[in-house]
Amino acid sequence: MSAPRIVDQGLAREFGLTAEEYGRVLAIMGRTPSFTELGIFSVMWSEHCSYKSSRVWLKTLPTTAPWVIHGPGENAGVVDIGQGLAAIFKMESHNHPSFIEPFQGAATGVGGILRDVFTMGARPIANLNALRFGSPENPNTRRIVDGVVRGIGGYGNCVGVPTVGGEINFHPSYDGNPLVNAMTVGVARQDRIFLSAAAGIGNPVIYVGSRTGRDGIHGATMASAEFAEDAESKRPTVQVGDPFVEKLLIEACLELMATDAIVAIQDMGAAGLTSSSVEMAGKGGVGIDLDLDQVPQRETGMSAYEMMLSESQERMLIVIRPDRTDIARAIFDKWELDFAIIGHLTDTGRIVVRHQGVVEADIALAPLADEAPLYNRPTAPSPPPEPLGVLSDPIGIEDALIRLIGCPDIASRAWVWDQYDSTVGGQTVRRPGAADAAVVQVEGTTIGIALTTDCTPRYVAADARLGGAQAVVEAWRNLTAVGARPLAVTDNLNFGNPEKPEVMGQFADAIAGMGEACRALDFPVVSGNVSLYNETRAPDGSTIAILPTPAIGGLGVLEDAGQAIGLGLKPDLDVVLLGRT
Amino acid sequence: MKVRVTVMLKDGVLDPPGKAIGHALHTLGFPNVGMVRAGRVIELDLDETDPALAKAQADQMGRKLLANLVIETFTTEVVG
Amino acid sequence: MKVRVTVMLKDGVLDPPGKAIGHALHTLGFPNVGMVRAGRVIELDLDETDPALAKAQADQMGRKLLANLVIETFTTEVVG
Amino acid sequence: MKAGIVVFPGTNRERDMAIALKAASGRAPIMLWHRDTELPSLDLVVLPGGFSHGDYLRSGAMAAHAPIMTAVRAFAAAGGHVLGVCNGFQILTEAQMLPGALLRNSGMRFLSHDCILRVERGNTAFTRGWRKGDLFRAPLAHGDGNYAADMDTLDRLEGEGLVAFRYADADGSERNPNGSARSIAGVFSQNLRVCGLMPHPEDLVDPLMGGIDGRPLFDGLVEAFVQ
Ligand SMILES: Nc1ncnc2c1ncn2[C@@H]1O[C@H](COP(=O)(O)OP(=O)(O)O)[C@@H](O)[C@H]1O
Repeated sequence: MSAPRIVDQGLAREFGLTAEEYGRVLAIMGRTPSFTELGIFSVMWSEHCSYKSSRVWLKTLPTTAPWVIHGPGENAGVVDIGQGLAAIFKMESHNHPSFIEPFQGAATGVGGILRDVFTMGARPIANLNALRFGSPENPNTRRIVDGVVRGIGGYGNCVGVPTVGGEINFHPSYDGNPLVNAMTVGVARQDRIFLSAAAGIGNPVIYVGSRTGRDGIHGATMASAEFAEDAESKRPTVQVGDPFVEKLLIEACLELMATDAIVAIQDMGAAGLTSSSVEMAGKGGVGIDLDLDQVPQRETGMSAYEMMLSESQERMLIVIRPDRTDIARAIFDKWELDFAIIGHLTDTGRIVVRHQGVVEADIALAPLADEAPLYNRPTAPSPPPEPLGVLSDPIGIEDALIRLIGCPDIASRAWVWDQYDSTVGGQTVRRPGAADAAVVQVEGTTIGIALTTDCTPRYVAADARLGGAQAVVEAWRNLTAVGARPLAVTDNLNFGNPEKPEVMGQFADAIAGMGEACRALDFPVVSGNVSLYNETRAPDGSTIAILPTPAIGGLGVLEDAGQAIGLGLKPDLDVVLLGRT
Repeated sequence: MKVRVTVMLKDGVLDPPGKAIGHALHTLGFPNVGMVRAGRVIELDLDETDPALAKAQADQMGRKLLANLVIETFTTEVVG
Repeated sequence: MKVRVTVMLKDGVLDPPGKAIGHALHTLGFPNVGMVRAGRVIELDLDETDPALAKAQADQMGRKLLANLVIETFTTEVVG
Repeated sequence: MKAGIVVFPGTNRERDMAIALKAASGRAPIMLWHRDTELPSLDLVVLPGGFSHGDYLRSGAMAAHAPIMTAVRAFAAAGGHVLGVCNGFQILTEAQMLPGALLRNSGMRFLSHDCILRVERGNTAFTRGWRKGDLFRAPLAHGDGNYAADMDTLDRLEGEGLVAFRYADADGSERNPNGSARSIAGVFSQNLRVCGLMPHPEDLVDPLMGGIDGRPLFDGLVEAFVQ
């Protein structure tokens, strides 16, 4: 940041706020916001953080069941898996970063979803992913596939969490906008689950993990912006992941969680320090004072704006009991991670940010959350797909089979999963390729957790409601196929530009279908993520929306992992076909 | 002709290996080590006798393959 | 003082990254690339004003940690 | 059998190893921390898999300099048994407690799948559960498993019977997944008391996880220390 920019509507527009939204900022502030304050509003009100286009629809999904401990709203969903244990899981997208830098984009996507899960007190026990790439004929696809697969493996393998499943499709609509959805599942004791609502006026706020640099500033708003041709020039926003530090952070946080020190904890994900501090204080109904001079910094001369918006990876924010800071410091010293007290909770209901003796931001938290924009965007039925042609030249069963097996959407994925450590932890009962769902045993018990990711985007394109329902049903079937009782789903709703009524129509219909299926199967949605503005610019300058892709991550439980069923046919057994063909 | 392409991370990009190496050197008894940056070097034999052309080719290879220009920069030199 | 330590595999030690890069360059349309060797470079800021001492320290770091002398060799230079 | 497992920052297979050791010996191993400078009284020290210090620089390079390695070296010098698996093997070579080095896989990719190992020497504490020529399955999961050493070293290893395991096919012929010199998957120290290998027998000790091919390693160790 050189000379401070004048804050006005023009700057607000650059930050992704509409004129109406900026008017609302002015009304809340009662004055012109500072540069840093505008930055805070812009990221908190971005699509990524506020779900402003999707919230009205997400509310229609069923989210409860007797076994659901925490549904959407926390860092991840939590379900009862028996014996006093809970599975904690969520899926999250890193689509736009993975187009800009496939390796780092995918790697940091895995890192982010891992933090969402261990932040709640769970040791991560499995990773999955749902990937969509452009046409195999497109030369760029190979580079992106290679980078994404290396990135997922590079991060998960190093952290030591097995990658046990996933799915991959190819379609030209993803040419300029691949989808990288990563899912993590962890296990915690039900009485040791950590939430993010801050409490206790005066309690210290501590920062742990890596230092803050200038990486990824405005990543959250970028994640919400349709991909323009200048994507290349947005490159400096790339964040580099450090899975080694993440591994240390997992161990250190779990060690601290075994004490009674933590009041609330949240990872610094999109919009980093801003979203974590605003959400923690907001949920707890308290205020928060931050002293940015205390923030561990990797670079010199960082401004308040840069620190508040940085998306440097592998960082956590913790509200701690004041008499436990020494214990916490000792643990983070042991794991050689940065540790700093950067603020405390107040009774003002405001976030106050100080830097070098200047108050850089002072915002009432309630309106920042409550008056966030909420859009019920117009929907229109998406055009029905062109009818499939009648197969004019039957090619014979054998040739058809060969063609099918060779088709990129069906061909073996061994090339991919061979690069993912699927056995680390020593609990993987069904590895990739071995069954319709992966099965991982919970260490020290006989409980098996079955996991799958599913979606068939071309079905959703053909009929969004049925396609949304189908994705849920397929996940349910894959879980039951290994003998598991399906419990709940996480989702990752990847769609195009919601300001286009046909896209919004797909979105609404897909959610309606998912909801119907989830209700019918008693299979609630306990966490998820929405990624909009997934579009590619065609050579002629027009934009093409991706195929609508509501990826479903399903989780089920087996009381006895030893009962898990696999795919392999065994000799001397009968093969029975169920259902009408 | 032999050329050397040296690839380093751009300033400001997090360098996990550099950080870890600096840390290890401190513990090994080199307290006066400050910032450490880790990079890659690629040495290529080129069937080319004109140093200027060799360097030009190396530059092209750097841009096309050897460096990831999103996060890295590179330099080239003719070394023999 | 800034020093640079360049670590290369010893001659005769198989170099999978070098081989892969050479292969990729051929496919990318650089037919005149011969042998390729890949190595690492580590740039260190040293709190030291005497170039000779800085280099001596870098040599020590190379031996102790930065290179694995079973398979690698290294060179050091003061670069600023 | 009293076993200790060394945990470095970034180690991630210590729990797998603990499960395997406990299953064989009935006794939970002691977890040791990389900054410890002394070892308790032990029969066996294990350096498990993972990415110590992120494997930045070179796999195992920084861990080889950890304070505990001085104690591990002394333990081995006094005749103690040390097992290094995957990253543990890399650390043992970096610490020069085992010959050679582990380079990037020849295919330049991380590999994760089951491989078959051929036992090249029985009658050691580590291989007494097998006989020479036995084949067994073990998951491998590594990016830097390409064993390298100069010709003289390789010839010496072969000559002195210090090759522990080779990658093989189901019929016992060599099959090399990662470019390792002479398909070597694991080696012994001169006195046969230090053993390193890349694949993970500890991840195949339970029928539920796909088999018990790795059990003879741990059962054999237990037997060795009973006598
Ligand atoms: N991206 C991926 N990562 C890990 N495993 C994958 C990935 N894609 C597919 N797999 C695995 O490959 C197997 C077959 O994949 P897929 O064809 O999508 O299965 P399904 O028959 O359920 O549609 C499954 O075990 C799946 O988990």
